[in-house]
Amino acid sequence: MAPILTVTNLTKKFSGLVAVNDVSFSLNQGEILAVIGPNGAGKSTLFKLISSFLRPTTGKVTFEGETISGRAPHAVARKGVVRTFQEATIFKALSVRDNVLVAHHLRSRAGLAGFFLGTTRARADEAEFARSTDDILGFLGLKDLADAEAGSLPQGHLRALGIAIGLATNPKVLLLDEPFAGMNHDETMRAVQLVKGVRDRGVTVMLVEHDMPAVMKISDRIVVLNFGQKIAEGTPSEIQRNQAVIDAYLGSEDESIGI
Amino acid sequence: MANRRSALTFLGAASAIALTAALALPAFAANPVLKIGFVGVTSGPAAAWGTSNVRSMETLADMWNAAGGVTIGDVTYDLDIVTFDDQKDPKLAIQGMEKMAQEGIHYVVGPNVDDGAAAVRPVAEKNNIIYFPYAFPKELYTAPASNAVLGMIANYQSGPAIYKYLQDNKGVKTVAFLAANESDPLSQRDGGVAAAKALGLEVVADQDTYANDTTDFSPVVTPIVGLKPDLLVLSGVAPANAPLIIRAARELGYTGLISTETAQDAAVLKEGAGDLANGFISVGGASTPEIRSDEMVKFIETYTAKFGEYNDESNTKVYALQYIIDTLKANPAALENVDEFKKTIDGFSAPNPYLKDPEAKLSYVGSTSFGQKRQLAVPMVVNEYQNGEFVTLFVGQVD
Amino acid sequence: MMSDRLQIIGYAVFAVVMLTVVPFFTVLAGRNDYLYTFTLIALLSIASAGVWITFAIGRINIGQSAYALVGGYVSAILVATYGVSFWLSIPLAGLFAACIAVVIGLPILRLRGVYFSMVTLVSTEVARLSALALPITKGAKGMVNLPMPGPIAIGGITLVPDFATLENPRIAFYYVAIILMLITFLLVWRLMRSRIGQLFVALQQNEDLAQSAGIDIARLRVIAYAISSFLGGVAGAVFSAVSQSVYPSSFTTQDSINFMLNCFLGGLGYVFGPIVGTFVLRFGWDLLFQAQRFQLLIYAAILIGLMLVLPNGLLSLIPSRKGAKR
Amino acid sequence: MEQVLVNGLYLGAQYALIALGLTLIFALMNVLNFAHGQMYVLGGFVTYTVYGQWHLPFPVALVASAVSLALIGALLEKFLFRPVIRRSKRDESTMLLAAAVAFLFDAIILLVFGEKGRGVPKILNGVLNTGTIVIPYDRILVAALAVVFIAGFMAFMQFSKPGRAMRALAQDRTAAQLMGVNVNRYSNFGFALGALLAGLVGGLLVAIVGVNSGIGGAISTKAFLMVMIGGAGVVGGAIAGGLVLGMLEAVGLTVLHAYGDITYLVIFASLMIFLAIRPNGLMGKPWG
Repeated sequence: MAPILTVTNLTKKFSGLVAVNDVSFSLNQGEILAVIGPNGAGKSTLFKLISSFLRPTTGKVTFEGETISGRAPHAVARKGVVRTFQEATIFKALSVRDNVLVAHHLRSRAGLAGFFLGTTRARADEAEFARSTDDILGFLGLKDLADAEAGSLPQGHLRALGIAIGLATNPKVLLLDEPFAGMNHDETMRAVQLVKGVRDRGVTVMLVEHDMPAVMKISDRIVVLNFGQKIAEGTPSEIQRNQAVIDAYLGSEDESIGI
Repeated sequence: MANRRSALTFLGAASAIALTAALALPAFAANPVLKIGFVGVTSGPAAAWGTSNVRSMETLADMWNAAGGVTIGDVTYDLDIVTFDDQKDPKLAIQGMEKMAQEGIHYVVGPNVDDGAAAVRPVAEKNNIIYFPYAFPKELYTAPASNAVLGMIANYQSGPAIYKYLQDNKGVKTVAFLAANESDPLSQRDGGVAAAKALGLEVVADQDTYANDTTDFSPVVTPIVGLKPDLLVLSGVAPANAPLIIRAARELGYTGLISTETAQDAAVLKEGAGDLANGFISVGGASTPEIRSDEMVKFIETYTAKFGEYNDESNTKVYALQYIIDTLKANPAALENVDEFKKTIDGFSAPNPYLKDPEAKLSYVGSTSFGQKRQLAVPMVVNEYQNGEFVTLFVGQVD
Repeated sequence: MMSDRLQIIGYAVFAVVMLTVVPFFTVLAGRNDYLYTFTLIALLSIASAGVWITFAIGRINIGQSAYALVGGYVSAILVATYGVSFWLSIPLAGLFAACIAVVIGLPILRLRGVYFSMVTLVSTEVARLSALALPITKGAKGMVNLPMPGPIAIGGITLVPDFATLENPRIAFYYVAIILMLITFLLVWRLMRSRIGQLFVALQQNEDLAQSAGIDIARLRVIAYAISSFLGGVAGAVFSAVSQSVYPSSFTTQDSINFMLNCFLGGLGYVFGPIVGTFVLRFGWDLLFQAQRFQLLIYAAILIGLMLVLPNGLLSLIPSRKGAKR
Repeated sequence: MEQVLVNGLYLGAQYALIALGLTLIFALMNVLNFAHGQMYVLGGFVTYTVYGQWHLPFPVALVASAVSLALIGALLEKFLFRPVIRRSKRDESTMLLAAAVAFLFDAIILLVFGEKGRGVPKILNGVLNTGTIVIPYDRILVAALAVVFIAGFMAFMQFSKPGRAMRALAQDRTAAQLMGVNVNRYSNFGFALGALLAGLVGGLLVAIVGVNSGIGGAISTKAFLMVMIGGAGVVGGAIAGGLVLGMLEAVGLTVLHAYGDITYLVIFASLMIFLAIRPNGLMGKPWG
């Protein structure tokens, strides 16, 4: 498997504090990679660096051979690297369908003026987006709720809608920010299946997560951060046996690696 | 849905109130009613300007109506003053003038500021309205404009007289100007600077401005006080600001003279600056006890009884309505036809009831400044504030 | 939510009424003053529509007066100094305002909430002070005695007569303002119905999420702000012709606040909110003219009352299915 | 130049006090109180009436201003702002309400107190003149009182129970509620306190600059500027913003006095640039 996205010597400092320190790894086409680590390990910062919501102090992120770090987030998304957000980040006042429809925008071939004038190309775009939206809503089990105001959805569906918004952009790499946080066991298992389904649609997935059992179940490979540095990388079974990882998690009291 | 119902009920009630207010007619009067309009500012920071206009007009109207009305030609009318607050907004000033046209009014006092006066011109000319602005731009009164009549002495008329007097009598050699950063005061300042230079005075500051909403003037006057001019001119100063500027300048150690070319109010000066305002020079109408007639005294008493307190700005503003009515009396045809009014203007002359001097006359002037008679001849009384009262320095005339 | 078809029919009826019935009856009733009131309402609602668009992207714009003032001056300078036709000066004034909006908007649109509001509030003051200080605007003296709009003729056929020759130019200005208003709101409605409107709402809801979905939020924000300012410029240009003058104080902070109030009062969720809000506020002021010195008091009390019973705007009285509406 | 700095400091102290109440209400309720300036004017007229007309001692007048405005603030919050916040779909609605309240106050003030500028007898006579600095004693007293009030307010917010509750509320409304803070009660209390501060500073400044019925809107705008410079919703920011604006005006008016017409243009334009560069002011919390 060829790397689709590569992180090279990535470092981010916040006024002297090093949040991410010289991290390198790569993401292979079609895999599910999880980034884990104790609280404050720098997972969120790394996540924002890759999606370009933050600019690295040094180092770079390349996607399909092209440097994407330092570019505007929307430009990175257009390249095919799309992130989701923690918790219920959706367009609350729009209907579920419109949430997904609007996220199709980067795929449009007609310009803004075209949409205003309603040109043939814009109408073709709209028709295609509508089809794609139906497809995505069906895939995520949101079809029946398509006309509901998004803000009124229950928690589980909100998470699915967040992923639907991500999928609408037709990403090559989907970055999921704690997709299982706050879910009970059953919900998590359903979500795990969902993420696997996303991968089966040909989308490479990278996720940042706390829920160890879910991570072990879902990931092809795992990268472990501690104090901003990468301390391990490997398959779930390798990570479970890695002494450095065990020490790191034992050192922090609030979490267990679940072995 | 109870919510929507209560909303509808509220809307209904509100419109009912508005309608009642709109339809409420003025009390029945024995005589036919002659409406005279006012469009100007009676709210906001400049409210004092328009309010003194409105109150002067209402006081005069009350006095005359109580005495049986005013007789123009063969008919005796009761006066009704119709007022519109333009909030110092030219857009509303036009709306106000349209309202006046709608009410069939041909004579309107106001607006109080330059932009409003310029904006209402098209409406006034289309609807045959003669209006009496308290704004100084010469374009308003110079041909081809013909429907505006300046209601007071312009600063470019009083300024030179005051500066000349101070130059001759108080040895003034250097002058500094201070103006609010707004159209009217800035224009007046530029006129004042030109006048001072023409007299050979040295202008040491002609660029100092302040925001009109300034409350504390120490930082504003500090640089000027440092220049130690003989005379500090407050161009177009709002009555509420004058005492604050005077106080700030005096407390910072300024010892020269301070003057302005607009009308001020002694009570405001007294409260705002106290003794520090002594020696402050301004322009009034028929103000000081030395020159005012019994009629004027009666006017002040009626005004005070009606509104609780007099405003010295009304010394000038009392004239507009007097002129309108007296000119109409001189030519009743002008009631419906303002061209008749314009014809009457040129030769008009009537006794001035507000001055003791039996020779004092009301007449239209402005030939020198505007090339046509488009200004009320108001006595140019230059005052000095002393311990809560204005004392006459000298009385001038405008032609 | 009313269907598109219903809305179009409703708007067409409104347009016909405004173009025929209203002028007919005001002239018949001899209420010439209302013609000006309606003209003013139409112009102010155009400017308010601009403010409404910035609301649609989640920005509270208290700076529309700056652009109205710019538009007024651009039109006045073009017409009076360079002899350009007034009709051509309207779009030019709008475009000039839009260009300034792009330059200013790029940095300040990064601000959110009250910070953006305050910067826009300050920009009104900057525009006023610039008009006072610049030589081309004639400073404090303002630009007065502007000519009336000239004729439009194509191939010898006079489409629009010279306003100076008209017996009653008020009715002519009424038509100019009303037609511009009708066009403006039709376009804004179309804009909000299109994908662009959906994108605007997405921006208003969550800029980060929109960005992560590949939407170029900086560009969209500037576009929205430029359209908004264009409308402000147009309104200002026409007003300078109506009053035949423009002063640094022709549009002030108070107007900026009023534009915002118009939008609020009509309802931020409704494209036609600004028309309704402007109409109620301005016409209310007009009716209260009889109340004389209690005018402001009654006006403010009614405004507060409306806020209490209808915090989501007057148009929220119209029943709507579900929450989604625009 | 010393004189200019003294002017700036003095102006800054009174501005800071004006900005405090505004920022408090903003921090607690996310309401940009357009009526802040009108509250200031009301406070001024109360002191004018009590001290200037009834000739009671100045401190009594100040207390009267503070208490009456606190009462007005509490009533406004309970009967106007709270219901509207509860029922409105968008936060901005409170802005309209505040603007309408500002209109209402303007109307009432004009009807009750008239259109004239008002002043009161000096509270202290005499001028301190050191040769380089000239400053009247009453200004020194007012500036000192302003500093005392600011310090008192900060101590109150820091050490008292209501102060701590309000700070928690400003930090995070939901979290504060979970921690058992009575949100309604302290919103009400905070609004009243904000109004009290406006009234207090209005009353205080009557002694120096008098009061004028139409000045409210301008005061509000100025207070907004200070709050923006310092950073919205932060007490320290309001104080810093007040001082900065005071200094800017004092220094700007002197340095640019030869170009008078553009002084404020320069101040405002630099403000826009500053905010574009530092979107949250000197120390504000980020929005949203």
